[in-house]
Amino acid sequence: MNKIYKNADEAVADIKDGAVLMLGGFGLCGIPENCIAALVKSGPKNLTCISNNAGVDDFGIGLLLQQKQLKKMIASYVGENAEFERQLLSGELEVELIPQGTLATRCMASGYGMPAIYTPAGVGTEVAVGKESRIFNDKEYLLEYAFDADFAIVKAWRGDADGNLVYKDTARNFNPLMAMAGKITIAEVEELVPSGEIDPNQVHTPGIYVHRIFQGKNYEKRIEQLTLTK
Amino acid sequence: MNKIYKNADEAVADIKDGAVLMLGGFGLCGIPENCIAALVKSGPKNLTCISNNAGVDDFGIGLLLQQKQLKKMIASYVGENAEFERQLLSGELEVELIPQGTLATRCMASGYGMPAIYTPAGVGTEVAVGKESRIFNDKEYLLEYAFDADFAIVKAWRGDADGNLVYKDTARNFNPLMAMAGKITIAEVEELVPSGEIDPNQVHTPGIYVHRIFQGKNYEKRIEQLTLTK
Amino acid sequence: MALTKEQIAQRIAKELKDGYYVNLGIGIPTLVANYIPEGIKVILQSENGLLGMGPFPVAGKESADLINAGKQTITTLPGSSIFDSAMSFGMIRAGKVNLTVLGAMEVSENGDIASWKIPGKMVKGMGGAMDLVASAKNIIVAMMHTNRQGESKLLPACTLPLTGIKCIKKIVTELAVLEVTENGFKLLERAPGVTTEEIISKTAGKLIVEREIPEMQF
Amino acid sequence: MALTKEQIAQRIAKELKDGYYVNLGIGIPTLVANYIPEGIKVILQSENGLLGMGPFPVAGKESADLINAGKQTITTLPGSSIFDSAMSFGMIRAGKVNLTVLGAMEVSENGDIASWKIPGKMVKGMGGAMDLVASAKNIIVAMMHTNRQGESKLLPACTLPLTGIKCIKKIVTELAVLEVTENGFKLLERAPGVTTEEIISKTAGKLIVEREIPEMQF
Repeated sequence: MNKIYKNADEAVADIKDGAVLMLGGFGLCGIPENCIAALVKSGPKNLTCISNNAGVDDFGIGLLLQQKQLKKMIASYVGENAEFERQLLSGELEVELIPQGTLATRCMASGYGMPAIYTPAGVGTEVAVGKESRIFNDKEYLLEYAFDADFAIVKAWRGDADGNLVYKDTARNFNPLMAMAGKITIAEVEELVPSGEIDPNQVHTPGIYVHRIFQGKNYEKRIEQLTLTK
Repeated sequence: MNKIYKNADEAVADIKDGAVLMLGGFGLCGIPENCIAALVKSGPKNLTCISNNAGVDDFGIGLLLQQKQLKKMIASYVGENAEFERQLLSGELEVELIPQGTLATRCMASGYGMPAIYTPAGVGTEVAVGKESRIFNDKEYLLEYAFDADFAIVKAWRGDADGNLVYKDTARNFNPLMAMAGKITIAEVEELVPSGEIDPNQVHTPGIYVHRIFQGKNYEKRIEQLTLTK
Repeated sequence: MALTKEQIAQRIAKELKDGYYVNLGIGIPTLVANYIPEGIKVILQSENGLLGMGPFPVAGKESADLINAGKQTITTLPGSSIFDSAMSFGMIRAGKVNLTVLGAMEVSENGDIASWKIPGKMVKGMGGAMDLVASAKNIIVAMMHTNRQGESKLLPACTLPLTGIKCIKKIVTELAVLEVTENGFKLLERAPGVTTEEIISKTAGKLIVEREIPEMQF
Repeated sequence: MALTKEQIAQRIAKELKDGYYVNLGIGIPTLVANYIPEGIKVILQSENGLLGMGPFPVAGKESADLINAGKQTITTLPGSSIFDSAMSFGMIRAGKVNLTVLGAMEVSENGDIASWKIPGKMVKGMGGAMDLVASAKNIIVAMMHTNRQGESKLLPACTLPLTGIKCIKKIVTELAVLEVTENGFKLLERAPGVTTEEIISKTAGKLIVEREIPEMQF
């Protein structure tokens, strides 16, 4: 059994045109920088991308947008990206906006083998249009389906040879959920350690969910809104 | 804000006849020993108890069975308890046996505000009788409802004044799930530490789910099947 | 005189109670954290996966791995916990968060809210707002009473795409504190020096003025 | 000669492949861990919340906090991970566990299994078995070919309450290895020295014997 890949190029090499990808992160926090760079290089087109945000113009998923590699974006918030807005308004890019909790839970449902979940988010709004709804205990819920992604690409702080992952602070966000949800899950980590160095009690993503792991390099870890106490 | 209680007696004092309780643990591993002892002392009757197992004759939930405090037991496996079997066969005790994964997920659903979940466990068996089923992607699933418990009583290894909990090894099991699911959640811990001593990244149950916490004492931590490598 | 944004936040902070878990949205709601009353403990939830959000870091202590839902650098506090986005919205959906404060473009007299989209003009997405308003038991909207064109944002019915329905309980604007009741907006308090007449004139939805309206106290 | 329980486990272990995540039930299945082929890595899942289950501890190293689903004291290994029961059954339900080995009271020729209840006699509960059989892609049953009364446990249809339907793919008994096909049990291998005739006589369900049946190799 070997899950360790040399680098991002090797890990994403078989991602082809038309693939459905999940990309971890919230804003620019906890995004798989190395894999995104490798995808820009390898250049698959017509990708469907499931991610909470769409990066900024010159970083994160914004880099894939610049190269026009995306056919469709499924996200909850895309407000920091002018190129995104341009492609959306021009019709080049198909966009599905869904509530953030729904996005997260549809990933989890996939990793937990649950075909669908019920959530009240979006009831009475345009998000509910065309969706099945149901009343439980006098409250209305929408039926939302588990995602079906070819590849989940996540970023963790530490990982081991068995594929166990540990995240740091709020860079956790969607990463563990997407890690569970990919047919093939690729994890890039800041530090790849031998199995046995991570306390089993502190593993956030058990290795069973991770198929490929590599040590990333040159992390930029850009801060979107530097806000300081004076 | 004070979540810290003096001891088990104080923490369970308002549990009255007819209450629906969740009790964490798997077998005798990770069970809330102090709270069970306090419930035997305070003596509420006609309890409904949701727990994976029913303890053994003289320990765990078995102690509540001895005192005939239970009206109904909801569990997945009850094979180590003669008094349980006697009360069941005599009709003194109502029993609902449900698949272990269904039990776990119905707790989680409650803590995640999901009114119901779909699982294939039990399809085609007597577990499915009277339940709604549905086909997703050519596979049949049962609709199973979130639990509704008055009190969830769990045992953790460490806890802090904010109610954050950390479990040890497989004593984790159902505890974090039930901790999320109680209208009131009571946590007993082997070590109660000041807030700030637990790394936020290593919290298993965030304090928002925990209403009462106390440092337990005299843990017996009985081993059910001591099995050694010779 | 109309309240400043800081004063709106200050007034909302008076609604906080000891032990409350609170989610503060982007904008004015974020400022509420600066006015938590003395002697009570309030725990801030950030829906990107943090309970116990602390203040912004001092220079040099910022971390790209520690941000709030507005993508601002923040800090943790003793007793903080970190979790994934599914658990974060799980606790929101389960009603464990006691109070949600968020901004809005429009609120209707039956408690509907619109806050995420202006068709043809602005498409940012709903983020976590739809989840929050669908599940929170207690939601306060912090917003200006009118938009830039001077039109009332308290309407008989929202004109913009909705974020959630029948969910808003209270509204604090630069002019007034209002409760959403079965019969419409009920005026509870006036900003110091603002007349009931001005509030009436700037409220397009049904407004209930039952008695002499007191001025806000800070 | 009929296989011992250890030999049944040994034969099943030949089905293991490098990198497999495997859930082993109580009884004979547990013994499979002793026969993992050299040179491959197999990771054992225990449904009470552990991946990477190690051997039983040596005396003095046992911990009440570290047990397997059979409540036996066990150990972790480098690369182990611990999780709660919802995630444990989540990974089972999502089909991430490559192979499940469990015992049975009865298996029917269409792959139904009964293993958790004898009405009026025994009520232990299904534990995690219903979840496992409903979701695992690859399930091997390890059991005796007949019960204590000498009656076949491979039946046209199960007589006891079911654990799951149309889910069993393979059966290893003390006499034979059988595959469950659309047309019934297909005999694949005989235990050394056991005749095809004996297997036929002890199999109540439809048995397909397509060719000369080879003896098992260990």
